[in-house]
Amino acid sequence: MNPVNYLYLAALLFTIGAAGVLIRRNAIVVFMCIELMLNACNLAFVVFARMHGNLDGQIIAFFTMVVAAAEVVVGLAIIVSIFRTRHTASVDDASLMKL
Amino acid sequence: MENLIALLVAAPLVGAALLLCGGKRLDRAGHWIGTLLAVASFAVAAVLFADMLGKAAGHRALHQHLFSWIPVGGFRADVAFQLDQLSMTFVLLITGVGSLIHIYSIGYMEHDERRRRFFGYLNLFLAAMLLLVLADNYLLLYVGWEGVGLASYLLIGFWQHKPSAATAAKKAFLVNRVGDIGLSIAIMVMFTTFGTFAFGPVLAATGDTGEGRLTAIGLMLLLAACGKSAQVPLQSWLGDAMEGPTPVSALIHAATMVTAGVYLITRSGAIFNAAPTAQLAVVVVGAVTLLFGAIVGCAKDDIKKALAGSTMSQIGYMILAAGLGPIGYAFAIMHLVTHGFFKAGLFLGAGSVMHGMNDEVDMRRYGGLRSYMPITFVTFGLGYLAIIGFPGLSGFFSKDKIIEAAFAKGGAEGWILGAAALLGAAITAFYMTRVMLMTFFGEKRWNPAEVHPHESPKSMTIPMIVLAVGSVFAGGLFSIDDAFVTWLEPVTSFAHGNSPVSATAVTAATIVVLLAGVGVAWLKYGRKPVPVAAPRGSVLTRAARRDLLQDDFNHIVFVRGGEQLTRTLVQLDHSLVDGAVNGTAASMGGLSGLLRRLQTGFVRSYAVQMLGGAAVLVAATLLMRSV
Amino acid sequence: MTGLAAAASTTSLGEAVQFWILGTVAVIGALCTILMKRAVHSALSLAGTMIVLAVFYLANGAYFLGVVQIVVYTGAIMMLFLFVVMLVGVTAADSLKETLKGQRWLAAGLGLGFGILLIAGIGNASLRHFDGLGQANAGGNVQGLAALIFTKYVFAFEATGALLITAAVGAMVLTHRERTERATSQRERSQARVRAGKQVPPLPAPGVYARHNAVDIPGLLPDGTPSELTVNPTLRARGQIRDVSGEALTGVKELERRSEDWLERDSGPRSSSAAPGPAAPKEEAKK
Amino acid sequence: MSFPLLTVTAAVPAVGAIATAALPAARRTAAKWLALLFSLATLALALLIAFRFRPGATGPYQLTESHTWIPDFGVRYELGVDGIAVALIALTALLIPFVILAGWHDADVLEDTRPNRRWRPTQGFFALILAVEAMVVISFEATDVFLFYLFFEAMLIPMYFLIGGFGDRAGGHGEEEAAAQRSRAAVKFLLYNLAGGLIMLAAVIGLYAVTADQLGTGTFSLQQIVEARAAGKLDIATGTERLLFLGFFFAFAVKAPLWPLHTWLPGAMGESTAPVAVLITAVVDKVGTFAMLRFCLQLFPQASSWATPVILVLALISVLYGALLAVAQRDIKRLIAYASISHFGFIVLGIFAMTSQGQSGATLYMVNHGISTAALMLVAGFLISRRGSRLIADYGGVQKVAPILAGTFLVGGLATLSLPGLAPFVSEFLVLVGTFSRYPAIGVIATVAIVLAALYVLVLYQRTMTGPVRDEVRAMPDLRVRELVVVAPLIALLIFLGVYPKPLTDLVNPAVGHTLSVVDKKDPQPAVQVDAVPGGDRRGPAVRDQDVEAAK
Repeated sequence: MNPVNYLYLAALLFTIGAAGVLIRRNAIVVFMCIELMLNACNLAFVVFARMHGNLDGQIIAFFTMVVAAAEVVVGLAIIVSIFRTRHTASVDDASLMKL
Repeated sequence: MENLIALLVAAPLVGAALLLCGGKRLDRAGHWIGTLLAVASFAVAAVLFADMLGKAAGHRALHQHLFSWIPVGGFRADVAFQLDQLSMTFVLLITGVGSLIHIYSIGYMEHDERRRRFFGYLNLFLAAMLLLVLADNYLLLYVGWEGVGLASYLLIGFWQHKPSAATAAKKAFLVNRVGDIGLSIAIMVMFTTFGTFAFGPVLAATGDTGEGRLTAIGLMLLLAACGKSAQVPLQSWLGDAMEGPTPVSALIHAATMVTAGVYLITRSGAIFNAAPTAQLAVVVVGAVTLLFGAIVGCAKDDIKKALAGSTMSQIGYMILAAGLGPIGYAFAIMHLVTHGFFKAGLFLGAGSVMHGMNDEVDMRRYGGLRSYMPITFVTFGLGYLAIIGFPGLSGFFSKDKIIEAAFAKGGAEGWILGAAALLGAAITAFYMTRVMLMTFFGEKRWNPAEVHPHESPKSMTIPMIVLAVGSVFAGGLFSIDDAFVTWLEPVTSFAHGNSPVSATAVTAATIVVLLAGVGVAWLKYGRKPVPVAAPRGSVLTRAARRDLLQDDFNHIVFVRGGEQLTRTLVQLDHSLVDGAVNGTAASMGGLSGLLRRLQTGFVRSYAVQMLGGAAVLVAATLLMRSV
Repeated sequence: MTGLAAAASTTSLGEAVQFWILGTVAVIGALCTILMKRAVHSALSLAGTMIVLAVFYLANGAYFLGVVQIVVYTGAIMMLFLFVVMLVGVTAADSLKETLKGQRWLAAGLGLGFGILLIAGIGNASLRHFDGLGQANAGGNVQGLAALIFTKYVFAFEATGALLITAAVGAMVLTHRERTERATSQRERSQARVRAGKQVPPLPAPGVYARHNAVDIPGLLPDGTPSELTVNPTLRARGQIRDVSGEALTGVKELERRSEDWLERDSGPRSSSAAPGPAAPKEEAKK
Repeated sequence: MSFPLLTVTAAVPAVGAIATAALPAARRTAAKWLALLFSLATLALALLIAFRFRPGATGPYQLTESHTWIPDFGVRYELGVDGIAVALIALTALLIPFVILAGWHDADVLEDTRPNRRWRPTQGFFALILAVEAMVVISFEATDVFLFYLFFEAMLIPMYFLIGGFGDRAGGHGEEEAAAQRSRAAVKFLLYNLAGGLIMLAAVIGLYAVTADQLGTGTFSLQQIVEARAAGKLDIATGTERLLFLGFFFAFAVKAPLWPLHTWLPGAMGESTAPVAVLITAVVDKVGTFAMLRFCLQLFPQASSWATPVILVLALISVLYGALLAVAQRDIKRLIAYASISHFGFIVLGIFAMTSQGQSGATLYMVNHGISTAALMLVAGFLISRRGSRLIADYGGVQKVAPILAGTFLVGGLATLSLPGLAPFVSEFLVLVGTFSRYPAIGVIATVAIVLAALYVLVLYQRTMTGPVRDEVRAMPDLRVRELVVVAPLIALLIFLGVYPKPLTDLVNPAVGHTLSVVDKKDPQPAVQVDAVPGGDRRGPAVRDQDVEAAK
């Protein structure tokens, strides 16, 4: 088979993740979906690295992971503090943007 | 010598400033200050007059240039005075009669707590009127012209708590403003035509100018004159102006201000001479007005209104004469002066009568007053004889000359105008006799319990006597070998009209119609008693009581129409002009209201929008690459 | 080793088989992530997907990343998720009932369209030829990465370091609650209670007539309705209140009826008022 | 370089604004006096400018200052004044002290409101007034289009707060309703002017683009552009020039305001307090007409003369329209507002008549209208504050109880109807003559307005002041000393400038001449050449001489 299928897979995962972000209301799950999307991208990068025969793609994937880690830490912290104050983890309840 | 000219204007101006800004502390001395300054101005006038008489006829004109007023490009207006024989005549009349009326007012206004302000206004009027006749260019004349308008506005509305007075004042000012349009447009045309509007150059340059422009100027000046001198069709304000205190009516609305139109036309003689069309318009206006005023005068029962009507018609005579050109100017001015005397006298007499009758003005409630106020009766009587043109009194000389000149216009016009003038004389005789009879003769129609007729104080009678003397002898003096005409000739240029009918014939005719008028009046009011309640009267009478319906016409056409117009305009402004703006605003609001729906505040709906945007971008890139 | 990801535009059969099997697993895992009702299950299935991805990394010659994926991602980050889920409430399931109008359809439609677009993009991109990481990984994958990171990407690397520090501090700041005011003593609290006037005595204990006694069972009011007051607020917040079993209520009603007969009273209102009892906790859990 | 007089003149009120705003809430009276002090200082500086200014000197602008500001866009900090600017700066600096004095109690804290440390309306009111003054002054001085635009727009901010924040307590329907109407008026004012400003901004950028395209380096400097155009280096394509002209003119027409863009004025003037209304109509709006004269005409001569007919008709419409609507108003302030619309029509008429009389007249008109409207509006404000109502129908017979108030009101009114002897007459007649000499028909029609003016003024006076005394006004006090101090100087000035406007005309004429030369227009010559035309001031003595020798 042609390694390009990996890319199709990545696209598929990415789309699923995106749909999850849109559908789920639990902030944590939404977060997981974002992670899923990031991973999909990483897969794509790795495959591109293999395609071009240099490691830059892997480097990018690596950085993505690092940043993702940081982002998860902060994001989860935010979720926790929100939960503390509002006793809910639903993103719909944090709808103060409109007022 | 010429430096004195400014003094003429300055004296009353200072008086006005003092009295109007002086405040209450001047209340007790105010009227004396005012009178003093008026008399002072008269004294200066007398000095200048004596000096002028000392000079040769050709070189009597004095000129004083004070300062350059509005210098812009080719537009140069100066504050400069010019005192020639014409101005001199007016100055003497104004300051003389003015001083007398100041004195008269001291008594007349004695019980008015705002007497100080009254004298302030009187002084203001004197200053403005003198400015008017002394100005050496039309723009400065315009200033005086409006100034007298303002003074008359203030004085007509002096008793402001009376709504009628306030309305009358407003009306007078507005109608005058209509006339002012004429004056200002005339000045504009002059500026564009000659590049200047000073008397000297303009009148000198009329020769080499297209007649069209001159006609335009002439007609516009005539419009101005109509406004100021209450000529048809702008005469309607004069009757109401009688709301003002009687001295005001005597000074402003009989002797001086209303004759400013005559001055204007005479002053601009050169223009009119070169524009026959305009001249024709002038005579027509004059003739119509003299009849109009006379007819109105016949119907009024209010003594002042009757006199106002007569003023109108007498000024009609003057305008007519002025419209006749060089053959008439001198006589116009002459009649103006004599009229100044006797009409002022008549008004003061009327004032004296009202003073004695608790300010009753309805002649039907007078009667048999001659024994109660003899001096008033005599002076009023002399004035009466003068105005109807009783042979030997001033009115006779001046009016007779005008009728002559009217015939001398020649051709059909001459006959028509002459006839009109004669008819006018007859009617004048009629209504003045009516006034005389209803006031001083016949039985008492007033209730002795309420009113106690009495002679007025010295301060009022003396001016009346002086004026009576004037109205007896002035005409005669002027006519001694045409002294007056020769005096004015250098300014107004005099030409002997060749009348189709001989002077004696005209005089005879005048006397005949005069007697006829008096006779009719005696039959109607002298022989049988006058009813206190006014009879219904003929259609003409009823129309004349309403100023020949001219007021109603104005009301319907201008007042109603104007209100309608403004109301609709307000509607349009709100709905159309402003509506467009508000409509735009509203539509914007609606649009944003729609867009607002997108902002649900839910993160996930924003996320959907983001994904949509991303999808669009991807699609776009793909399309780009495929293209 | 280098056989994997050799310079070829086709892969070995083994890799193909592996791809098809594990790929399916990954997709299923992803779907489970977004479809599972409870957060824990989503987390677990996501972890599965990530492990599969790790394998794919290895298969694509990214040995280092594969390991990191397992260690860091699956090992650390997902565990972090699980902790938070635990913190927020394991059993706190959010109903999949959509509240936003048309959101689900929009999401599905857009997701589908987006996916199709992506796939189409990949499809008509010329990605036929693969160089493979043969010589790139010649000196060893980790060494290669290190060379790049510490030379070409050193600044980015430093920046990410700073980012990580900041993130750690930020997380602490966000989650750490500063005790601004002195802890109120018991005396003060009692005084405050008295001052407030409502609920002066201590809160009622949970448990119903000692039938079965547990902290998550609300005590019953005399009329048989369970009182929320009796359950620990935290449990209430998580909705982990076990509802009073039906027969207990019926028993209580029985008791009351008998006592009322004995006292000759009618029990119309009470029985009706007892009805909402079981429903109450559920609603509380919704919030 | 020499002492930056212009900058300082603009800076003093700005500093004053900051200082006044900084005062603590308790020091209300101090704030008032401080503001008054600064405004007087500005007045002194303005007079200094007027004295330092040499009307005859060569070059259009004097006391110039020029520094590079944003070199990348060729924006320079360029100041300079010509006669017109000097006159208007003097007017502004003159009016502000009176505005402050007249508004002495307008921003006082209501008795019933609870004390609040942060809430400082008084300081805000006077600070905003000074801020407006500073911006107006600098936009009169700016000879750099961008600089001008900046302050032309910035002016809106303080004005917005002045209109929306401070109303006279004469709403009629209670304070709530009044406040609502106020803010509506303020928003309308803001949006209207912003719209104009944005269109102008587009035109400004367009101008920059054109200059950058043709001169190599883009510039906003008015003088550079004019000179380049004169030298033939810059010649804007007809279409472009017209578009740019319209962009500028629209903004100025909104500000002026010209029919049909006038509808914001009555609201703004009606709802705001009298001093603020004076600020709007007598000071801020003048920037619009001034800018027409300085920027529209000088930057786009051809386009100006292309648009002249339309603009003249619009001006004529607003002359008559404003007067007619004024006649129909029931609210004193709105009446004055519509009267102002009519007067602004005259100003625009004079500017675009393109004759020296017209433009000098227009400039004089700006000054005189400022003074006369200030007099009338402030007295009206005193009247309204006494009775607590803006409706004409609520008054009557005031003249009997408060004669001085009535007298000053009448004088203000007479000035508004431009009675000869008072300042506005000079300017109005000049405008009329200037218009007539090139466009007779328009001149004649415009003359009708003098009757309408008399109508609305006299009707107003009659309804409010004369007639039987109404009970509501029976206890009305006459003008207080502070109010007299405000009104008397204005009236004195009206009379002085009416009798002896020469200083003003001497100041203005050269500037107008320069403008006309830029626009390349000449006064139409009279049909008949009269030998004695060269002026009274020379003819007078001549005649006198000949008389003297005649007398010998």
